[in-house]
Amino acid sequence: METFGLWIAALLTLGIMSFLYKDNPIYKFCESIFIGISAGYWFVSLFWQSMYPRLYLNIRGAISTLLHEGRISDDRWLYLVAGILGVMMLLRLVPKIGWISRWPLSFIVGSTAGLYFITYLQSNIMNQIRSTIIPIYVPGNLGISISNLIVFVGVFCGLVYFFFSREHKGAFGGAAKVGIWFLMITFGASFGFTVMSRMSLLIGRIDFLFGTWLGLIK
Amino acid sequence: MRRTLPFALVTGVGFFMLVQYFVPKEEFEIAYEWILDWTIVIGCFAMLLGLWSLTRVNISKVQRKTPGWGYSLIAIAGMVFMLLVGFIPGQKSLERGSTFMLLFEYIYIPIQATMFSLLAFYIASAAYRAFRARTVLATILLLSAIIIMLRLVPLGPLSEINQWLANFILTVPNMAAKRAFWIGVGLGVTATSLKILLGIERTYMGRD
Amino acid sequence: MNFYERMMNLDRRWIYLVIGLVVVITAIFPFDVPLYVTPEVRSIYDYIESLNPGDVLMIGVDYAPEVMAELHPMTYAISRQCFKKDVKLLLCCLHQNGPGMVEQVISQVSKEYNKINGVDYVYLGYKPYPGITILAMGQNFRIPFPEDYYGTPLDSLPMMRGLTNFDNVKAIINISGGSGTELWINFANGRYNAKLAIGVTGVMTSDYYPFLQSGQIFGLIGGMKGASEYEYLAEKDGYISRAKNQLSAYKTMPIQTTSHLVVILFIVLGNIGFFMSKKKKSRI
Amino acid sequence: MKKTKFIILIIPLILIFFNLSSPQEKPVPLPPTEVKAFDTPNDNGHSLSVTWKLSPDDGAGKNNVVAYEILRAESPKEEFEVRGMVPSGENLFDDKGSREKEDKNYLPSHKNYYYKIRAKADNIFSESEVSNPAFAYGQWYHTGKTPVLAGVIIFSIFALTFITLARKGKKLYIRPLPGIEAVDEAVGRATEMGKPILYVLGLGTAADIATIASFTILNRIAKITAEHRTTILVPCYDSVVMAAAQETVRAGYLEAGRPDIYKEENVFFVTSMQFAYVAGVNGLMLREKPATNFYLGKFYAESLLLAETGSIAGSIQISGTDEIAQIPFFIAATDYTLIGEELYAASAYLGKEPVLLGTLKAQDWGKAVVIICLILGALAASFHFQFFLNLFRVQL
Repeated sequence: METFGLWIAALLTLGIMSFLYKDNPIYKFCESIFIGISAGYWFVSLFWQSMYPRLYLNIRGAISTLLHEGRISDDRWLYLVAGILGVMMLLRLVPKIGWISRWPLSFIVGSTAGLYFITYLQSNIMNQIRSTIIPIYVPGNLGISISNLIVFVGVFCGLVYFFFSREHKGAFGGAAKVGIWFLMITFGASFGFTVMSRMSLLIGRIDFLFGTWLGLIK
Repeated sequence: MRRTLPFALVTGVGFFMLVQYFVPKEEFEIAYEWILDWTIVIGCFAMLLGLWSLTRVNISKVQRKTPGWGYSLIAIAGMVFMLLVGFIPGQKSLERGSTFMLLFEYIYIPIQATMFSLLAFYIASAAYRAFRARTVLATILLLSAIIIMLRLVPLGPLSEINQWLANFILTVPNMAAKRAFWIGVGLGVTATSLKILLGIERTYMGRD
Repeated sequence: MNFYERMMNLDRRWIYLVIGLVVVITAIFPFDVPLYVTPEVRSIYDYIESLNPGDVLMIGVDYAPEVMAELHPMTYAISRQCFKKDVKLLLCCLHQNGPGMVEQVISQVSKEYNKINGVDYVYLGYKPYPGITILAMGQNFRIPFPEDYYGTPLDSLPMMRGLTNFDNVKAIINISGGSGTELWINFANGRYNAKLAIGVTGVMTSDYYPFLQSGQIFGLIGGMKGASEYEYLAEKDGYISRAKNQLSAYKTMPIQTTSHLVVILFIVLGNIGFFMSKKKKSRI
Repeated sequence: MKKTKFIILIIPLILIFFNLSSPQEKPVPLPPTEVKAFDTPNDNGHSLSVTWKLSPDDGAGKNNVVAYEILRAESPKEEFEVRGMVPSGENLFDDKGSREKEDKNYLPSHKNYYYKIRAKADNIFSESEVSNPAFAYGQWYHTGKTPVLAGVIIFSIFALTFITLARKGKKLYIRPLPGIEAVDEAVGRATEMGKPILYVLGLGTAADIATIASFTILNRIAKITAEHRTTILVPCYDSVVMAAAQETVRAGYLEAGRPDIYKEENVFFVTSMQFAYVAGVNGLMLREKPATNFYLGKFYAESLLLAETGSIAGSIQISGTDEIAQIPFFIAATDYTLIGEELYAASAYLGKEPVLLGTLKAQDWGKAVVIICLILGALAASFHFQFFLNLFRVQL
């Protein structure tokens, strides 16, 4: 099994790599298997991880309390609401009443909007303002003073760049330009930084092909 | 009925989520947890929609015998096979060593890792074709990228200067730009959420 | 079509081929990269070098298996260096999935150098609430850890005699893949003035340079790159050896170096082609 | 030489001697005083707090206190159980209980408890008097979150004001965004070539605002394609997103007056696993050869995989995301990139509806307020006015 699995893995690796040369039947074959298996995997794992424990086990538990203890008050019945909303989602497949699926959709979008309105205001605005409030002049430490000043100017100009309702002209335009320079430095740095981790991934694959599979690398 | 009630639901649930952030009381906490739980369950049901869509698109390709319909057949076969294996009675599919996980390990993982590693090639190609000093902005971008990449190249005594520059870039301008970026995104998200809550933004609901 | 124009329109598959060949060839025939060692890594190495036999160094290991590839090499290299120099080690773990990590390192390295538990090293074990644990250790190691990881009372371990709190260890090295680092900085250094250095993952690195600047930490090992620098130094002085496959981070550095060089070279070539073909055009 | 060796030998011996003999010699520390129990503020009603006055031997006097142990009981006469420990120098402890009745850590609301504090010096300790009784109850408002509430109010006022102004017909200027101005040209190109348009919503779910912002843009683009009778393909990563995207595209076709040419199977699900999704979309790009690709929404490592393949296929590409790490790859491999907040602004640009422009103006005013806060903050920090910094401190 081990060797067989190894060979399968190696052949699939080569099949995907062949895409670099051009689109070809072997790649298309690997791609189709990949999509099919991933969709199946996703459904099965979602079922066993969420649907089964959350919906099935809870509702079953609630039914058994009802039958054995005759008690109807059980929080777990609330999962029925989720189940109903879920079924409403599936009604999309029936053209005439497909609009019912807007209910669960609205539920998800509404809760997201309410939640993110507040969390982004807190994490992206309040917390960032707080960490940007730094003394521009630190007595006796020129280095820190200068870098604090640059950070301040960078945040200021970066924000100016994102203004939409004012023409980027004159001093305002100048600040916006400095802002986009700062952004470009960041994007460049981010690119340079990522090269290392992407190369590590390739090294990992090469290691697998030439080491684990062919035994050329010790 | 078709659009008013769903919209009332958006506003109702949305404003509740907003308000519960400020109310520590237990009842609000519990309701909040229920809402999150329900969202997950709805997502599980929606997965069936996804599977249906995937099957339908591929089956129609097979039926119409469009070029490459054989691959559609392979995709469906892979999916059905995985579903069958995932529901073998008496086997805990998500535990290590099950047939399901073996398939995942020997087929899914290597393809995924290889797809991911293609990025190494693409990064090189993007560097060659796109990083051209056409404008001041492009020049800044590529200089900053080169400085960061040179950290991994031995340069003798120059390494020290480069290291200093790289550290400076990472701790000063990088920090400043990221903050401005995040504040901007924060405002964008806040404004979009507000538009959704007020019902200004409701394209996702469609039209009759 | 002249040479530069052809260069501009080069089929991208040539680029793929070059980068692929470079990685494969370097992987099969590795070579020594004269790595530039950053001062923040060197200062940790040199400080441990300056310790005398019998001194105690503390290592806080706060990471889980997910970030093992980057951080394990640091823990290994530092503990090997210490044991070879007969410096004693005091280890603790403040990450819930970390105790196994420490156990793995210490059981292997102690065997290599014939070091005895309780005499040459003590592994305190894991405690939740990292903040309080660090503060309590600053008072006395025995408050959070009355016993070591293996269940022996600390007072019955020979090495722990005279070892009360951070004042009795030469320095603390915190190797961490999460937010625990800040607690070590704020509490161990901030409150008890312990000499502290840190090792962190690549993505965390840039967040901690300000602490280096302000002197709260005396050294910083960042990610795979930092780990290789440390291994590079340790190998030069014979603390770890290539033959025994002890250079897990440094091993990939030749490939990283050549592939980075190639990417930079591509940027340069692309620009040469761009400017030369533009020049030609404007002449006409 | 001999002398140093002697010292090396003798010092540990002295230390061993002291350490072994210490328990007998260490005197009992004085107990902490003024122990006060009270309900923990800003919580759900299952936590109590306790403060005390430090033992006179903590940091002064005999200076031998190393920690305080916190004990709790339901009545002063019952046996107290240990609830936690804090190091010396601290005088506040939050006794956080559980909300669940089944949990052994359960702490009911509206029930009295008593506390006692133990000052510990190694193995010996002294105990304080028993505290006043206190019970836990939940609050209606979290006072630590007031800064966020202020933010919500200020921002909502801006938004409502500018929406009203915009509705009244006030003209609002917006600066051009190259990525958006290219949309018409990009759709036109597809029509001329007789090739489809590919719209990728990214890896976001319906619970990502970036994805919802992308829906609005998708709606506008669908409308333009319907007018041009060009096909738009939308491969989806998430089933809920697929459902919403179908509604969105259908609405676009309806607005263009062409519901007859809308095809639901053009908005389809691929798979919910990152790289398998990429494989599917890449295959689509190479085989359908779309004239234009849009990548708007949440993107992670797949950004470059998609954009490079798209450029191999020779498509015009317009991208936008709020994931800062992916923007360099989009800039490198696509023709136009919307950076961060620009993605959220784009829907207003395409729609040109007054209400959407109004919120854009509110976003700008939000930035102006942030800038003012930063300037004042920098001044305050330079002159050590701590209070200003505290205005932005959110307690959770």
